[in-house]
Amino acid sequence: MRELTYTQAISEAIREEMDRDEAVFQIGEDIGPVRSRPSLWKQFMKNRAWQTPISESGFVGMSVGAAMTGLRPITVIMYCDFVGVCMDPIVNQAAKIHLMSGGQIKVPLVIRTPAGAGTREGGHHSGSLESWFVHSPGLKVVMPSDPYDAKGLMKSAIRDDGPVIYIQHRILHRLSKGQCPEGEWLVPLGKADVKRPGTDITVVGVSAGAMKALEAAEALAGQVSVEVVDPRTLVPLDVETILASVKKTGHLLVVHEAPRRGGVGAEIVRRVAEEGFGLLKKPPKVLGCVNTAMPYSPPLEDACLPQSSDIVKAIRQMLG
Amino acid sequence: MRELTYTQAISEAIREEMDRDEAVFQIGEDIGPVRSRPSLWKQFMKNRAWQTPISESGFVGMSVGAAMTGLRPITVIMYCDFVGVCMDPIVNQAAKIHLMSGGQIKVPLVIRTPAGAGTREGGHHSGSLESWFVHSPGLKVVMPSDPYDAKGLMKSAIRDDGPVIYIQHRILHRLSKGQCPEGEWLVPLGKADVKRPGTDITVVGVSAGAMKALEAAEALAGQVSVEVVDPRTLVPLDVETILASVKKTGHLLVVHEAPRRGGVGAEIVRRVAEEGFGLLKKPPKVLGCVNTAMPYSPPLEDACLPQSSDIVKAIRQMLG
Amino acid sequence: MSNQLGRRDFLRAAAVTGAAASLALAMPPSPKHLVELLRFMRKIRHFEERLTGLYQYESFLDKDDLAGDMYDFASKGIIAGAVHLYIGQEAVAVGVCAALRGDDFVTSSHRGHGHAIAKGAALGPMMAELMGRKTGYSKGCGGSMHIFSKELGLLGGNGIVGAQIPLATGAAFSAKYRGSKQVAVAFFGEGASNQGTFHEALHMAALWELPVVFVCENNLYAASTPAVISLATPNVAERASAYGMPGKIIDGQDVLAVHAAAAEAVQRARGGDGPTLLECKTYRFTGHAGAGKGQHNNPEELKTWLERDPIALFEKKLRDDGLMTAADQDALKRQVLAEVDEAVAFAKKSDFPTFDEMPVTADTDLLA
Amino acid sequence: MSNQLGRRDFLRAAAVTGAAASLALAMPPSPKHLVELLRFMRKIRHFEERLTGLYQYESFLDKDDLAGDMYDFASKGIIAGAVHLYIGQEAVAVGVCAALRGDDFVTSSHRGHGHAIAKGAALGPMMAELMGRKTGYSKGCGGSMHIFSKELGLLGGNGIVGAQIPLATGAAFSAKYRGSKQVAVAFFGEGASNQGTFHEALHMAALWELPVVFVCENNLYAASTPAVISLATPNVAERASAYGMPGKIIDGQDVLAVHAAAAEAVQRARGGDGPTLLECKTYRFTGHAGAGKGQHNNPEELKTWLERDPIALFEKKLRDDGLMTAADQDALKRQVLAEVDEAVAFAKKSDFPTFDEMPVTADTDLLA
Ligand SMILES: Cc1ncc(C[n+]2csc(CCOP(=O)(O)OP(=O)(O)O)c2C)c(N)n1
Ligand SMILES: Cc1ncc(C[n+]2csc(CCOP(=O)(O)OP(=O)(O)O)c2C)c(N)n1
Ligand SMILES: [Mg+2]
Ligand SMILES: [Mg+2]
Repeated sequence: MRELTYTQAISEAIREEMDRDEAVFQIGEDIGPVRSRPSLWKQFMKNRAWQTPISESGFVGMSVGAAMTGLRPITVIMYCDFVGVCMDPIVNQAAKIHLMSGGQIKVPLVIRTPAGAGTREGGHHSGSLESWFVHSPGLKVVMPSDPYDAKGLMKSAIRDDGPVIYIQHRILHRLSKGQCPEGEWLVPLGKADVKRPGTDITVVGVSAGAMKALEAAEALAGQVSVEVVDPRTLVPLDVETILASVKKTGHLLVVHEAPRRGGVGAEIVRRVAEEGFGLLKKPPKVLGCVNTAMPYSPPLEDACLPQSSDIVKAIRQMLG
Repeated sequence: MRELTYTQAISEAIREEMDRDEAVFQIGEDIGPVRSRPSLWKQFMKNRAWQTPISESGFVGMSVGAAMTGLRPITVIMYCDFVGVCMDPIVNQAAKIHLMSGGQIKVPLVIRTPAGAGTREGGHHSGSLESWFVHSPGLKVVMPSDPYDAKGLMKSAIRDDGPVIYIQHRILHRLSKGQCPEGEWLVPLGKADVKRPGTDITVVGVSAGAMKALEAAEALAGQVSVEVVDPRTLVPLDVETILASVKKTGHLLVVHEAPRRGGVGAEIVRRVAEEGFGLLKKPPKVLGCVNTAMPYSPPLEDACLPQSSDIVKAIRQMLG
Repeated sequence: MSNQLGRRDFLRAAAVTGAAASLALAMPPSPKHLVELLRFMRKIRHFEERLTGLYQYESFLDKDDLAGDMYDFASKGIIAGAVHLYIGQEAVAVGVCAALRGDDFVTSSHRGHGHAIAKGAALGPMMAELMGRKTGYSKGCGGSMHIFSKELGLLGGNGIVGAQIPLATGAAFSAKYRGSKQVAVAFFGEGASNQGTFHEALHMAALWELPVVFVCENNLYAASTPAVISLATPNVAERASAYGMPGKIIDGQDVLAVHAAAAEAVQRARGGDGPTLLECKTYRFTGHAGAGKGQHNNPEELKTWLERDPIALFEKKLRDDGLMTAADQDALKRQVLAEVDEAVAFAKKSDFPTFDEMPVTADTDLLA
Repeated sequence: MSNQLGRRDFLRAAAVTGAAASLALAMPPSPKHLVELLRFMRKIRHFEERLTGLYQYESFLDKDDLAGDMYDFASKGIIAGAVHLYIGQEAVAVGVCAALRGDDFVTSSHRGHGHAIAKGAALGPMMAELMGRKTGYSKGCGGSMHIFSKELGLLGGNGIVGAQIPLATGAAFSAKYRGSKQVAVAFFGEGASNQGTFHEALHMAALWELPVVFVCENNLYAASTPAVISLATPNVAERASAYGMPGKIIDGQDVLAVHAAAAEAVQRARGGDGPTLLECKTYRFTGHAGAGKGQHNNPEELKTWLERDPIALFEKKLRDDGLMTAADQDALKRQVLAEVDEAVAFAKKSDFPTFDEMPVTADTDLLA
């Protein structure tokens, strides 16, 4: 075992998969190290890192075309908020071509995008837009919360034959470290992980939400036994693991950074209500960002985002 | 009273509001009647209909700039599916500028877009993307299901000082007719309408879902007493009316054409579960499109969309 | 690396019989090839004429409508949906595709029947797709705007104006990455040249010298919008210079002119010298959508363009050059009409797909 | 109609004291105005230098990182977030804004402090915004990238590269619609010229002859990406011809050259003759983000550009022309530094906004 940071884990996955399959390459803005034009193509063939102009809808569309014709691009959208300029190639092209072509054409594409708030970057650099993708059939959606999952899920995403949206959290880049084995491992798409077992309440934490839920669970240790479930992938969603946990605890809290309204918390509540009716002893609750654009000012940003102290408070209220 | 079609009702609202306020104009593709260039600007000043090149992100962004500086654009996206090319000016600009400017700048913009399936136009012309907008704080979202609401809500949308997404349904364009008063009326944003009172089950029908729910209610008349609630606006959502209905019936079915996964049905279920826990006697249910791109073939399209017969079946199952 | 990748089976077409693509290597085309060009133009023409008959048109246009459907079509016929005809523009698809190899790639627009047929699509599965049958190219899941054929290198029509331009650019990127010497072509209208994707894709193609040919079919209208009020400058070709790319204006009614320009651009692409923008001046002879039954934009103007029917012009040339007689041409037309009959019969007797046959993978929670 | 609308109060600035905009009508500028140009350049320079000191930089760059943050900045200081400095480019903002009226509109980018100050923004509320205080231009809700001032016609910086180009075009549309004779300016980098929004907005501006000036600041880098690998042709100005619009290349280090070109373009716009694209060749003297503390793209190249510091060049000219002495210039610098001190003091003693003061309307279900 050794310690890896979240980004080291993702880097390692990408490097290993590039070694394994020459169809895998990265494309996006500022991903270096291509620095000078004359030797550009040659460098690219060596480096497999293709630094683009600022043209997201162009290079995402190109990635789809490349994926349709035998390559396996890892396409980087520098901040999740920027997908507003390139939703079309993601949801109308990548996601739909398999069905629209009658199953002939696969689009093995990973779109990798850092999301999340907490860095005081304001309204255009703090978004978490997973629920747009969850609502776009044909896409898989991955949101790891620690280095082990980050690596294993990235490898599965790259090997998947369909388009996968891989959302990494910008705070976890810096804060998340963990013990990891040497060598390679895969984490399957569609399998949740119980990050901490407990008996009193189920907290489903998405991405940094899982980290914050673990902090809250720790803060409540000895008083409340909190089970923290990390879905890891939102499509496919491992609803069985969530239902099993709720069956045990009778209480459900979902935590994510995206706005509550129309977020994946609502979708998880729907699944539990439809498929696990009667398991809940009290109303479920979703903690998400307040329904607003993200303000810049640090106290406002902190107030808008769910913090681990908010989770503690919510748990106390729900059980109290 | 007189009969209006759904599109006549919308047209009337636009015409009246244009007469009322010279800052109101329409902009979009193929909205005529500007036909020849030399007299273009003059015609425009007369016509207030600005026919654009196929440049959605450009003209939506321009509409935002115009709305920030004193105009009240009604901007047309020809099919809801095409918003993939212009989400940025909608969700990052129009929706966020009020907050990001510290409340200084308002964006009184209506984005009007026909949505919906049922016309065998395949994967790129059948979408209903309201839940993307519901999840984008700063926007209001309107989806009328009949001519009376269509007119009254359009007028309220135009007079609103913030950005409003007005989603009209392409099947209702042709099928929906209704008795309407002469003259002008407003329907407030944020007020649901009980389209048919009942006591056994609450069916929340969104847009054409309301029409189909009424058909189903009629088919079940005498056997099951179905209450059909049309939220009319999804943001703000009139959750009180929904809760009051569920309190009476104890059963909740939500019907919309967007895919079930991550749709507004999930959001409505969340609100009811959080705020009306204990009111439901049985599991709630969401009927939406199957989680797939829309196939072209008529039997497949019919099978993927919720039909009024599916509503009847679901109601029987839920109560049975 | 590139060689190894190149040898993998990435949409490399098997021997595509009957494909216009098989004409590729003849430059200038041989007499036999010239007749094939004509045959392909007729295939497109008569295939689409038949669609008109199968489309049961209903108009919903309300002259005072400020708010409804911008397009005036609907059908309860055996062929439904938005069916955009290519009639009048045949010389472009055929001239360009005749310059391609079987394994080259094509992306297309909402108006894609002509490109598919010119790239070698058989009329039976085309017709079946339009009738929503499981024998269609896309198993009935695509429809008129989404005809794909992996083996023909047909990467689909597209319902999103301009989206096909980056897709073709990406296919060209892939060809270059793999060292496969394939070329990609994007077909699109002058309306699409106003989309951001046009700018972004052409620019990156030029920057990275990708093997792609951009074929703009300027038919003077984008739905109801005349080019004269939607293009700031009359020629789309001139936009190429913004990217340091060659741009050429071509008579899109002259199949040989199109073919010659395309052959040069394809050679340039295949040779590693980068992309070209071709603007083919052409005209659609029918309304925008509704399988030819909707209103035409400008019936007066149409009359003068009908005099430049690409099929009539080319037939005259073949007769003038003594390569075909009127009787030969009549026979060819009958052959094609019979092929269309067969295609209709094939499609009509094909089954509709069932819900369970939809090509979706189990792990995507279809019903969740 | 247009007159009536024009008379309404649509962001018409009140008399904007101290705004560079007040220089507008002097062409060629009077000696007094020239000194004001220098003052505005210094205001930008010293305001931003102070930001560097207030930003507590931490680097997270990992040389082997294939997967993390592309940008290397973070701060736990009194100023946080992504702070992009304008130092080195001051001549562009000041030269352009000096050609504007107080009620003209400006949209800006992520690198927007210079544009705001040049359009007349006071340093106190600027600094307060960057410290997230409620006395900031955007009440602390915007931050570095989102400084708005309705009365100055400042329609915001933008965190989305290229998004500001259609916004300015729309403001110009509005001015034309209302007959108000206002002009709009969009400031953006050469990197932004690769976005689809550039293409779409410039094209529509040309098509509709809108009163807008597009100011591309080509500082040779877009974050870590050199223009030499991201522009297919070296000059962004050449793209203007694709839209039939004039495009000009200007020495962006020479405030008078910028001002002259801008004055001409603004006059053209205001006169109803349509848009212009100006490409100002310039250079940023600091790293991309991190308030000047991040790594510079190319320290070697930077050295040669520092010799063309726009402030030093202009000061020398003013001395050479006998309009100012070194002592005058030193005094001016001190005045500006004192103004910056005041701004910092003002901001520091201002309160943070509270959650309840956030400018949201009750009907949007903030907490639902
Ligand atoms: C992004 C997008 N915007 C608008 C449309 C609606 N639309 C379909 S075809 C068309 C006109 C296209 O014109 P052009 O590109 O010239 O092609 P043509 O129809 O003339 O072949 C429009 C506006 C669309 N399908 N996609
Ligand atoms: C749509 C979008 N893509 C990417 C980014 C990330 N980003 C911020 S600034 C920048 C570089 C911009 O370069 P340029 O336009 O030349 O402006 P400069 O920074 O040189 O002033 C990038 C890529 C963004 N903010 N928005
Ligand atoms: Mg056209
Ligand atoms: Mg730059």
